Amino acid sequence: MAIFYILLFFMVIAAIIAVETKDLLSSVICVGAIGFGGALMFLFLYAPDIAITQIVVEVLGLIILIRATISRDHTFLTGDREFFGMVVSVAILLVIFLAGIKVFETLPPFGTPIFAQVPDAPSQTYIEKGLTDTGAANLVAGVILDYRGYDTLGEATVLFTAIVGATVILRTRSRKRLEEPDA
Amino acid sequence: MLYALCLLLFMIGLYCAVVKKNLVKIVIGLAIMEYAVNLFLIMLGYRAGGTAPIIGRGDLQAGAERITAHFINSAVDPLPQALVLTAIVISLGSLALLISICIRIYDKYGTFDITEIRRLRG
Amino acid sequence: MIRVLPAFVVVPLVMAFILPVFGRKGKALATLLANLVTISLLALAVACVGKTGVYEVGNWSSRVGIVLVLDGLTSLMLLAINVVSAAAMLFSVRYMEQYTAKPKYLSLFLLMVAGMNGVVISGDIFNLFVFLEVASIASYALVGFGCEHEELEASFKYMVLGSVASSFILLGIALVYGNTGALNMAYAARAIQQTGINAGLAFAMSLFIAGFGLKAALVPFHAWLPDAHPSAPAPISAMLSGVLIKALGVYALSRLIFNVFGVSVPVSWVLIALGVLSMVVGVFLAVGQWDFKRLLAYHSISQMGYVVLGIGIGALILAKRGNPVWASLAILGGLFHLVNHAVFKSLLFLTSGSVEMATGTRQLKKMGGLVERMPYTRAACTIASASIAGVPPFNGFWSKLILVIAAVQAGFFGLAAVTVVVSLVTLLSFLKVQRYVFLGDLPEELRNTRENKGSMLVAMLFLATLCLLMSLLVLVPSLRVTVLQPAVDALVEGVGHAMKVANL
Amino acid sequence: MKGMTIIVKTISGWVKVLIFLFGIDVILFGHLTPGGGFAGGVILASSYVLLMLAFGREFVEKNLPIPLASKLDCLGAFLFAAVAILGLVFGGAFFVNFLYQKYLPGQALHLVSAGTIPLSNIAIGLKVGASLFLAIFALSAFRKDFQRPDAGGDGKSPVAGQE
Repeated sequence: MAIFYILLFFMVIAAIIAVETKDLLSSVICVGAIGFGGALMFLFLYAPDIAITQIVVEVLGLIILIRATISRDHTFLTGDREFFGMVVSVAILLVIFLAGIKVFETLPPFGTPIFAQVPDAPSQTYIEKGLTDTGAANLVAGVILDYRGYDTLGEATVLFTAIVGATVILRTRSRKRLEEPDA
Repeated sequence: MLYALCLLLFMIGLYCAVVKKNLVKIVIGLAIMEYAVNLFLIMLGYRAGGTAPIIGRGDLQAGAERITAHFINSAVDPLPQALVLTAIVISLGSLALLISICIRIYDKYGTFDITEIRRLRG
Repeated sequence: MIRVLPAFVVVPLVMAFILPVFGRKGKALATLLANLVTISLLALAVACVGKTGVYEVGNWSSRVGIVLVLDGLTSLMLLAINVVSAAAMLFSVRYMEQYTAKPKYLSLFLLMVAGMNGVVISGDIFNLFVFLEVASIASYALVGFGCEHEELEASFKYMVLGSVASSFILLGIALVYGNTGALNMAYAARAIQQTGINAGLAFAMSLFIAGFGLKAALVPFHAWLPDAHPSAPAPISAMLSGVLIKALGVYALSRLIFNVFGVSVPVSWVLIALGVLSMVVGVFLAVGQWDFKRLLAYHSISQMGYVVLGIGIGALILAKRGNPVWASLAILGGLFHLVNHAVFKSLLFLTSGSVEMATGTRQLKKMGGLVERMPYTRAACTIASASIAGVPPFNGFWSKLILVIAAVQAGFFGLAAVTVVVSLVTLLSFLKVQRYVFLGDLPEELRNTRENKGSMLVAMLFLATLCLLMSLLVLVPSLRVTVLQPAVDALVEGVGHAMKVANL
Repeated sequence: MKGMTIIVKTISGWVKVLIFLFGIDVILFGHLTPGGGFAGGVILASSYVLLMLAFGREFVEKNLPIPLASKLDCLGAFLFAAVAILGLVFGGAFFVNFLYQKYLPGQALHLVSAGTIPLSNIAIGLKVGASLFLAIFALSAFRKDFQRPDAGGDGKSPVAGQE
């Protein structure tokens, strides 16, 4: 249990540094720290699938982020937006945060998942019948590719869309002259 | 309490996305928000003293292809893990698109500072 | 009929996966294929009217798998989405010749259509989120399609706010799952009925209102819309203003409020407040605009206010256990205005694209006297302007009339007055458009403008005809009963509807 | 840029193969052990990213031409959709795991089991690998245009005076 607190504190501190540091490159590196801290956390939360995916996605995401920051001439930043706006937004965020803390009391306490308490939760079926229903020993693979395969189609589509979008945004010439049909 | 720390992480990300004026900082804020939500979803499925939702040889009863009661009573929730897998890939895709827009903006305007990127009124 | 339900998603998806392979040579073929897809989807959507049913993906029961649901509201939304997408795609055939990378444009367009269709037919909260992301990400890329300064800036702003909204929605979904253990809407609705709305679900509800409100650009969350919608190419502006903000914002929000969480008095007041704010603020920001497309974008905010107001009044009457007849009248007004707005606002954006393509400018002050040069565009624009301003024979009049009657019946005389006043200001604003674009003196440099012929004209005339014919949807009882009334009933039946559909 | 020193090049040439094989392993055993199409696909893409860092872009483009990667991207997405549609043809509903339920049950915990799940994993791995490779390549390609920013760009604000 203590390990979760340590890791989460580590992630929160890394996040604060990432937000507040003036140097963009160190900020990006702190994001990497959050991501790898998250991957460790996933591992301790018995989610090895997510841990692997998080690590490899983090590596690639960091490369993409560093790609954006490196070789840009002024990576050092100058201050925040207007002071007044900042105070207002911090106050709003604080209110949401305080409201949110109350909310977590309605969830089952940490360590006792909801599906064990609801009579007909789908997760119970996945665990009991997953192997016979789908044949996959990795229940997560069974869920994402069989029970909820339609979600995964959407997810693959999101990636496809994003990459087509990125190549569209990065093309060098976007407009051309319209060749007039009858002139 | 762990949930609250997770929400704190979410709020730090939101703060960064709303208040900061550097494009890359805004992207970083969005990324932090997504980490926080993913972590929260996985924590919802955690079972104290549980096992990963992957069936090994030891979880099958000898002879028959039946899963042991121990596994059924200790496996963590596989559904949030499936959701988070989806969410991670979605956030990677949007990160790639966002960064390409950022790079293109830098190319056009020569700056990452959002206060200098004001062609549009309002 | 229910067997073809996945086709709404799969056909455009598969075509979108194939299209980027076509290079410069296959451009004509790619355009033809994309048009075939949108037109066949339109035919399919028409065929789905009046049908209901549940499709279990992968033959898994609704408890463990994902279900697709076809009910009245879904078929109405499918109709709106596919009408507008067919027209916009037809318009793109010639309009998008100005840009490079047309096959990729077509692919992104189809992905956006697939995403919206997926949102509308989904019966699972997380699945709704996934397809919402498909549609949103395609729209972010399409807003920046021109790659000029303004377009990239608008795209970035839109994408940041959209991603914040997505994070809110995902957090809300996580809270719903943590409280109910279910992702299927019917099961979640049943669990919420049993436990009642606790603090966690109320927080999730507010996250959903903020998230979907951002996607729908309701007033406190509207900052991105006036930048993003004008910056996109005209057919995409038509899609974004016409259907995207409705399918991703208003539809999803009302589905969750009415069918999953159940209506309550505070939420209804929030909806009414958002609606009135959007109506008033949007229209007054629009009055001062001199950029044609930006003016239209502000009017989108204002008109979305009408839709949300109608739905909010209905929710309030239902929550207070008032007369359900008036509730369904208010919701009818809201939903009818939703489809009307889809048609006339996309028509307006298409005409603005036509004008921009012919004259090369969007500034109202630089135009004038185009009535003799572009008579068809002018006719289409006038019909759409009359519709949006609520001039009697056109469709916009009837939906606004229903909304006013519903507001009066519910006792909101002030709201009814505001509705009428906003409508008058809208009329003024569009008189300005007519005056500066089509009437007045023709500037010297626009002497050689020519009407856009071919597919662009067909698309505009198609939508203009619909503007005239759609009044029949409320005036002819049999049409109203088959098209609009099932959609209204789906919302009025509330939480029970989700369970009825899923046979719980 | 011509890449890094000979030591780095030689080593990363080998390591790239190992990473690539690891990616294939993660994809193929995704239904039995942690991992799967997404993680494996990202690993495949990162093997090419390593190559790109060590040898430079031109070498990678020779190794895996961009049009081919683009086609692989579309092909992977199409294959995944095709597996789903085959479920409709053979199993009666979209996304039915028809291989497992009807034709090829296989034995639990063996490589050939779980029907269409390994097939979907392979399609997704192909798709994710190709598309992320494309993304990184497109992002790094843009660096060249940066040496000469747009008209009047030179780091100052080109915004002033417009409007």
